[in-house]
Amino acid sequence: MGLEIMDDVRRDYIYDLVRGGRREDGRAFLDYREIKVERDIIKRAEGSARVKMGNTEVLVGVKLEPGEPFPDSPDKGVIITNAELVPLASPEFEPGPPNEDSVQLARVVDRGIRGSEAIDLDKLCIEEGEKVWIVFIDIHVLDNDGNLVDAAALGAIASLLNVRIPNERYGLDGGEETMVLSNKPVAVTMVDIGGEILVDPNYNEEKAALSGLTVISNPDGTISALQKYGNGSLSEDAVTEMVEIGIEKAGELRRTFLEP
Amino acid sequence: MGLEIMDDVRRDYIYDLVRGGRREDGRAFLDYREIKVERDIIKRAEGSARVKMGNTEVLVGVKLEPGEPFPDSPDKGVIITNAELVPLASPEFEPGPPNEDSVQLARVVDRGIRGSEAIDLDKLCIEEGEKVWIVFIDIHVLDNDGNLVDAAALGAIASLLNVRIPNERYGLDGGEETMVLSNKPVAVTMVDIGGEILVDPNYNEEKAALSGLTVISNPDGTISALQKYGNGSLSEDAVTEMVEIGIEKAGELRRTFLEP
Amino acid sequence: MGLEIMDDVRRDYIYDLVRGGRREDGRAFLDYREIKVERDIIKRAEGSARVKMGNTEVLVGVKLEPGEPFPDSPDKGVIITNAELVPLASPEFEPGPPNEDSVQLARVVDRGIRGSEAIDLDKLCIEEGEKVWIVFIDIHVLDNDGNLVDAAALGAIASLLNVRIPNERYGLDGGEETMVLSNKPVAVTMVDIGGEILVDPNYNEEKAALSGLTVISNPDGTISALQKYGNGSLSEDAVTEMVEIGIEKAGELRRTFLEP
Amino acid sequence: MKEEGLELIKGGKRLDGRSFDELRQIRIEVGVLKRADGSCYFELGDNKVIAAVYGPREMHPRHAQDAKMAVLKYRYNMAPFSVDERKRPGPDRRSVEISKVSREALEPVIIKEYYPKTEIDVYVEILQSDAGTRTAGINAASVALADAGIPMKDLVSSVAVGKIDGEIVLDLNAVEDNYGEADMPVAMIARRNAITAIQMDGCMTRSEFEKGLKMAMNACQKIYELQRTALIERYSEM
Amino acid sequence: MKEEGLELIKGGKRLDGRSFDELRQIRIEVGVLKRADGSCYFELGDNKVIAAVYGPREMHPRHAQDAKMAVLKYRYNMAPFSVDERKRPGPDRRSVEISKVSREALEPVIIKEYYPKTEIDVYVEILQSDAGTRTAGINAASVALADAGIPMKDLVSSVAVGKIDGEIVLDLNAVEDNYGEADMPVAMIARRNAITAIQMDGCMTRSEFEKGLKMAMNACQKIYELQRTALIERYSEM
Amino acid sequence: MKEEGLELIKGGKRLDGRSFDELRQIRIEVGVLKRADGSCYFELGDNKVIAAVYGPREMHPRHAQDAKMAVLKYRYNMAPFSVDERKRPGPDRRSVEISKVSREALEPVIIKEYYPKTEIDVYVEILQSDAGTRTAGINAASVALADAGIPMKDLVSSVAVGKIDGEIVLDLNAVEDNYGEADMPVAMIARRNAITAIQMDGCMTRSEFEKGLKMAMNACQKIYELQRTALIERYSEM
Repeated sequence: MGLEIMDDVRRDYIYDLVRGGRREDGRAFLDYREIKVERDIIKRAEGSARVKMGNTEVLVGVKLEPGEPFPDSPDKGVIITNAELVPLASPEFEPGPPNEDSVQLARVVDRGIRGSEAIDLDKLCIEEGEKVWIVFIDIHVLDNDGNLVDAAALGAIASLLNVRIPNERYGLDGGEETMVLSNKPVAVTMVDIGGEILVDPNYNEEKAALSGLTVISNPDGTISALQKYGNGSLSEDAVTEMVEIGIEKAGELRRTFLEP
Repeated sequence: MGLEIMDDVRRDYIYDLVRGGRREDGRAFLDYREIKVERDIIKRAEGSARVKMGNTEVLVGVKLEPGEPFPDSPDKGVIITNAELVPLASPEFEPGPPNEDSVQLARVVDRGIRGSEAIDLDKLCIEEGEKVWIVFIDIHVLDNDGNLVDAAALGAIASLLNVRIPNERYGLDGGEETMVLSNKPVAVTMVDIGGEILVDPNYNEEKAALSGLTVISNPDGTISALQKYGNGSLSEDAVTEMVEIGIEKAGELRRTFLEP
Repeated sequence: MGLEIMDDVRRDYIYDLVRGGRREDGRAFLDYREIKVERDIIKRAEGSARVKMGNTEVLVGVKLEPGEPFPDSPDKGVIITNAELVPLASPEFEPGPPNEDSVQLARVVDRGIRGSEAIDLDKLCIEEGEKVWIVFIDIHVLDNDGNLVDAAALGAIASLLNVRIPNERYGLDGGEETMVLSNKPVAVTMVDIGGEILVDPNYNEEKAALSGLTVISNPDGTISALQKYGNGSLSEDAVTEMVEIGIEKAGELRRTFLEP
Repeated sequence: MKEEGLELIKGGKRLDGRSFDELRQIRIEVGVLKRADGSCYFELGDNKVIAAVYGPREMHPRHAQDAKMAVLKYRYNMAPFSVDERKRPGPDRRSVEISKVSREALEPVIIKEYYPKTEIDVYVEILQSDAGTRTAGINAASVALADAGIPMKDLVSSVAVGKIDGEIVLDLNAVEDNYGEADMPVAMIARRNAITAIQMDGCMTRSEFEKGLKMAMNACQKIYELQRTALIERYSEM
Repeated sequence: MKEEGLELIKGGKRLDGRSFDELRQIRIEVGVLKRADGSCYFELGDNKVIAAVYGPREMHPRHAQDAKMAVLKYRYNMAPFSVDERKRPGPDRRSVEISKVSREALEPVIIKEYYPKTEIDVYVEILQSDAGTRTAGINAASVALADAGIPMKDLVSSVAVGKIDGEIVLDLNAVEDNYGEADMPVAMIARRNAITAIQMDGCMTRSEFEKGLKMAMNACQKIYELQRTALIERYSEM
Repeated sequence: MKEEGLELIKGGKRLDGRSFDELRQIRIEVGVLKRADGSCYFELGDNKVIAAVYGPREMHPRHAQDAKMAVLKYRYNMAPFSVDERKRPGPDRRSVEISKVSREALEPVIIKEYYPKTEIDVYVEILQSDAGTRTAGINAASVALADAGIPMKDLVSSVAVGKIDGEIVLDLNAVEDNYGEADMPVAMIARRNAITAIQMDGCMTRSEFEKGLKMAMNACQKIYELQRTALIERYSEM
């Protein structure tokens, strides 16, 4: 009960601030928190990245293993995206099998990559119908101060930028090979607080907002995934405005963190 | 507590009625509720049937997929019967893995089909020791007003009457083929209420009865499965009488619903 | 609450006894309870033994089945040791998947066997890279009056003494063959109670002790596994003394129960 | 999605003869189940879906109760025989996500404050699937909630739009979904154009997205009318 | 079941030399476990089974308690090494069903009203299996319940009958079960011919069924005497 | 372990150039996570480990509470990408055992009586693994507990010793662990030589064991100093 009252107090505080044109951490409505991306920090992984977005911290590792293709696409590699909300990262996360939050996080990141055809699955066939590369994208959340999806999606693409194909480990021909990345989808998440659109919500803003939207878009301005969150509704105008902002902010993030 | 008292009241009411020669819904002791069987209602299934038995409603779908035979019967197909008591069908059903009720329902239906050799497993071999047809019989309960087993068993046989073998979908020779059904086992369930035998118990009768028996029998009058239920006991006379009634009522159901 | 007080009373009683140089069942500190080992009591198993250690009773069965080798050891058999603390054996055991106690029990027994190279895995290859013998060592606890690990480890080695390789059952050449046992590791568990070392703790002593140590050693005096238990600590002297006692007591057990 | 090689549009019509902004056949039956507090059978082309509602009823476990309002639960489940390759029973990642998105699609219309400490359970069973099951499920659930007498501000209506052969079209069927370029399910409170769910995957430009959203909004108006009519018929019968 | 090709009856005798209505060797030991409140080791030919009983004891979770009586639980479990092909640990569908049927076989004799809000746990471990384990388990459990001092109206006795080479015979062993035509486990309160469990699968005519039922009833009388004797011996020792 | 064929010691040095009793590089950072009550990042050579501590906080479920003291929980978890072959998410038997042993390694220093009915949760994530992860985890956890302000009598320090090419050496890396003859992780309260965890597997004589134990004890003194220094630096910053 005490906790619920705290929730209400926090929510009122966030709304009051926004009504006054401000955010808890002093940012402008359309600003991201400070972002740091470090790549190739996990030796054992074929690709990896640690993304800090303010106090939110996510580690993404990419592993490749030979495995069976799906029966209906015998000459294509397979992407498996998985997110673990390990209890280290938040007092609210509990040990156990994936719940709806971790499933949604993984699936939204996954859809962004699939929708944009960032990974060329045709190039991941080892032996048609028998053996293809399985690309495991594992999202490991270390500190949750909100907006896990943008951090995870950015970490996933950063991890994929320079993935070594482990031919040697599995006794396969091919030598030193790098997986080609064909596209660079970037996720931008916004919430609606009292009619205002806030980019990159922190934990308290996320909790306070009734609705949010993630927009994943590509360098050519196309959208490859959308996902609305929350128990509230959004007007048509809000959604189209969020899509516009999302595409623009994605371009900024891409230029800063994903270009050579 | 309140609920338990309701259980007692309902039980007393059912017993009082039976003592007076009556049933809650006006039927004679040996009568079934109104039965409707609709076949081939699910396009995606190789066979299907919806059975309504009064307010009880069960949907059965049959799917065939190629798979591995059991090591000790390398040239035989495999039957897998599964029942889902989805929470849509009753306030008492809970989401989750199969519990003892759904397992028992599936296994009794399964035994009736196996015991009667209704499916000729020898004809379901694709390549000895490598590949055989797996016949999945899935029982999906939609509305539980008692006697799920008779509805499910009837639905299973009705679904199996005209099963297409999906050779084409799996790139196998054989063209348009229909699975042969060699027998037509029918389940008849009875309960003992105060020494009286009632056929096709509805939900309240099922709850009130201390013991019941399912008799699955074939056109030639042989029995292929029996299963007693409940926390009470049955006399030898009650069991033999139930077997007699079961065989007779099975004949009636078979003639009405399973013959051309 | 009542139960917790009983725990305290029992603990004080055990400590008082030990302070007076005595144990609950009258044994000397370094004595085992009466031990009985019966071998080959389960027909269906390739090897089996029932070990009684006072009121503790453990049944171990060994089964061999052909299966796939691990990718990194394509010409070696596989050992899988499993322990089930079935609820029949103690009011404290609950049905369900392995918990930390059963996992630890199985893994300590397993390490003793592996560390001592008791089973020659090279001889368990059937077809390199394709098929090897999987040796299942199943520990089934029947009555828990403490020190399950010594009983289980003794039962495991006794079961392995004369294991038939079931070539015929799996249609393999080789006829009547016996698995060679290359070593005879024996586990000895001790607890520290008020600075005294007690061998073979019974249930109450196990509960009362803050720390314990299992020492698994071989005929040549080498140690193949150690495992400390409990919420307390042990001094260097206590550990080295326990190792010394463990090696000596293992010799006694080995001579009595594992030699022809 | 996004497979090439099959022509999905010929002569300005889709393979099943529909025009770009045409819904599949819809059939709605209210109150089809006896044990449930409310229920609805919903057909959308070859999709066959049943929704049942139980509650408000006491919530277990107690520590999950909300002292101020009812808790809405939603379980989307596919029957094993509803798809070409048998679906293994039990929840998978897809159904877990759909359940969450569908629940959030309905949350805005449910007046949960009337029944603190209770739960309202929505169960949706997909009996036959042909793309669009989540939208059919939301439509069915919305009607079933009304049938159960759950206090609601309005109905929720749902439909998908997508992109096939470069065109934005309404309500993709399975072939269109498999060989098309994008799919975007939308749910909304049709009478006030409030979007309660939106998902998309594939590839759309901003203008395609805006065109698709409008198309979905128009279709939701039609679906809303059908839902409303079905409910009125049901209650005028009684 | 129902495999052809092996002759199971020769010269009027079964392969193990038994006549048609002959039980396998039975051995009963009462109170074999120290931690359990009651226990029984039961051998039926090559079946080796132990039953343990715990309770009446406080039931968890509380909401599952019955305010008017004790709740009986029964867990049938096969040791991994009890069968030719190693059984994976943990419950499977077969053991879940056997546990239910066995519990219902015992329910009629337990006086549960004496211990409201408690549970009585029966655990049956199959250490070695040779067909008939569920009947051996029920016999063992019945004795273990008595050994635990659980108030009972009577003992329950159990045996299977079956059909091999066209003949109705008592107490099938594994070969007979594998190659026979039908199997019918029965449990009863032998002293008053009250049937508490019956299952059958295979193929029997009505008259074969009736003959089999009588054969099972006679055998249960014998088993009852052995159970009773074992209990009396146990308590006269003490 | 115990594979032959690779020479692990050349010219009195190990393959990575270390002498027999030399630790790998250690790096400790305190308070690296914002949401946790205490945290520590610990590098041991190529092992990268983070520990977080939450609590003391109310324990659920209530019936698991201890009325007299806090309950310590410990969860060791490997990230899927921390090893060469991807580790499937979720606990396996190895991590269940390591969690138990690690918890017991820390129990002796925690003053649990101050916080009855609560739980203290220690979560250890292995981000990159190179043999020795459980010892790195215990070291990290010990510092994170202190950072969380959990009342402790002392710190716990941990290291493994092992046997390679017949020599007793300190702190095995992955190659040494894979091709060596024995591995013995030890945890202790370094300031009073109290051993709180010890495990061993492989093959050691008694004198090798004693030599190894002394080597581990010396190394734990060094690790203790590093842990202490890291904590002091952290708190002098503040």
